[in-house]
Amino acid sequence: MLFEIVREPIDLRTIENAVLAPGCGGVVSFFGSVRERADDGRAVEGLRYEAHEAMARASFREIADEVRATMPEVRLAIVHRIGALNVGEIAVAVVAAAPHRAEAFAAARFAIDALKERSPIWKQERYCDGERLWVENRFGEERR
Amino acid sequence: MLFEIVREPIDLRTIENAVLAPGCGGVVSFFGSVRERADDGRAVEGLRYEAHEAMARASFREIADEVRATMPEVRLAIVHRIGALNVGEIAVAVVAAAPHRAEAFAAARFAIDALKERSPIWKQERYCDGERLWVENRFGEERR
Amino acid sequence: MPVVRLVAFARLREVLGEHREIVLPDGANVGDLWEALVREEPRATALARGLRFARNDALCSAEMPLRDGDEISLLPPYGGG
Amino acid sequence: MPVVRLVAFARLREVLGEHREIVLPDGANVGDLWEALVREEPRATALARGLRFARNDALCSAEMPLRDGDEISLLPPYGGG
Repeated sequence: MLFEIVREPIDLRTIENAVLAPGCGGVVSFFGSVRERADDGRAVEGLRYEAHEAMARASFREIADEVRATMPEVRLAIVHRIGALNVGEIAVAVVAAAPHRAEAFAAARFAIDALKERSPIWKQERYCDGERLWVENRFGEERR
Repeated sequence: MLFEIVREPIDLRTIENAVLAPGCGGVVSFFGSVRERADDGRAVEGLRYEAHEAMARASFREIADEVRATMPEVRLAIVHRIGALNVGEIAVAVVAAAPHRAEAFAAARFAIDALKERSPIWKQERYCDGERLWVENRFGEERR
Repeated sequence: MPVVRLVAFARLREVLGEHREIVLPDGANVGDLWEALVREEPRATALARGLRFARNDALCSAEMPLRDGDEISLLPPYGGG
Repeated sequence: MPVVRLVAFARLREVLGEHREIVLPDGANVGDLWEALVREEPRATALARGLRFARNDALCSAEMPLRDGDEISLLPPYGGG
């Protein structure tokens, strides 16, 4: 179990190893990386993330507690990177390990959806034309 | 895009790299590994998989074609290992990359469910008590 | 008389062997092949549940006629993943 | 009179600065703090939509009374993931 805000590149294998257990045969990993184009098609140079770090980590633990309330065998890790990220770099990783795959899928999906809704993290898109824009998560409509 | 039956240990990073593309911001990986206990609780020493290799690869490509029919932007990889596997080793990996996470989750889930139902692959569980048993996938009821 | 190559997997491989060639009467189909195998090796009878057949790497029905040189695969219920 | 430490994020940080200390009248609450900030920096008015407050790392309402030494965070709509 691993709940972190990090400033360095995210290594998925380390995160997966943190949740693996001999009883967990199904592992679902989600990672979101910086796309070269924004939703409106504009060329992206990179992103900048910032977070209320203490509250963000607390929100990750709260999300994991909610998952375990309905699926006690799930082991979860949530890691978000902040600072400047280039196109192709990983911004967020969620890994869920469970004895059965249905729970691993459900837990990973719940965790990334909940993170976008309730974790105090902000994203600034930096476009190749020089503009910078704080982009909010919208709900009922997907961004990534 | 990568559709393989392999005899060597599966390296997830290689598979993820095969589907990553600059427009794909969301990646969902599923991997199934050998659990130390069978569903009935018996201690497992290892598994042995075999496959009709040509038909299994063809079934993976067919699954990917079906995914792309409804979600043309999804990039998919499906790799299954055969031969003898120890507890903790990865037997199967499915990686789906898409511009948005909903499609990546849906594609990965569809692919692993379809593989279990229609790919000609067989699993023999080898228990610590010396018994060996060919285990079938059951449907309507989950095994991993 | 067609000569077909038989390939069996998993439990069926253990009972029938992995590969063999079989000579069948003219006009025989895949189901006839299975009947011949069961006559020869009665332990295979118990393995008919969920059995699928493939001819030259494509699933086929028991009614598929056999042609000389066909490769027929016997596929018990799957367990991959 | 309570002295609180203000922490602003994203757009609000760009307008208000990252950290500052603010003295408020006795009995003031978090909403009063926001009103004082908007009077001082009218560009913040446009950023009220979706704004959330936290007091000492826990979300709180605008009615939360301020105490000396509180850290108040201004959280615009989230964009993580």
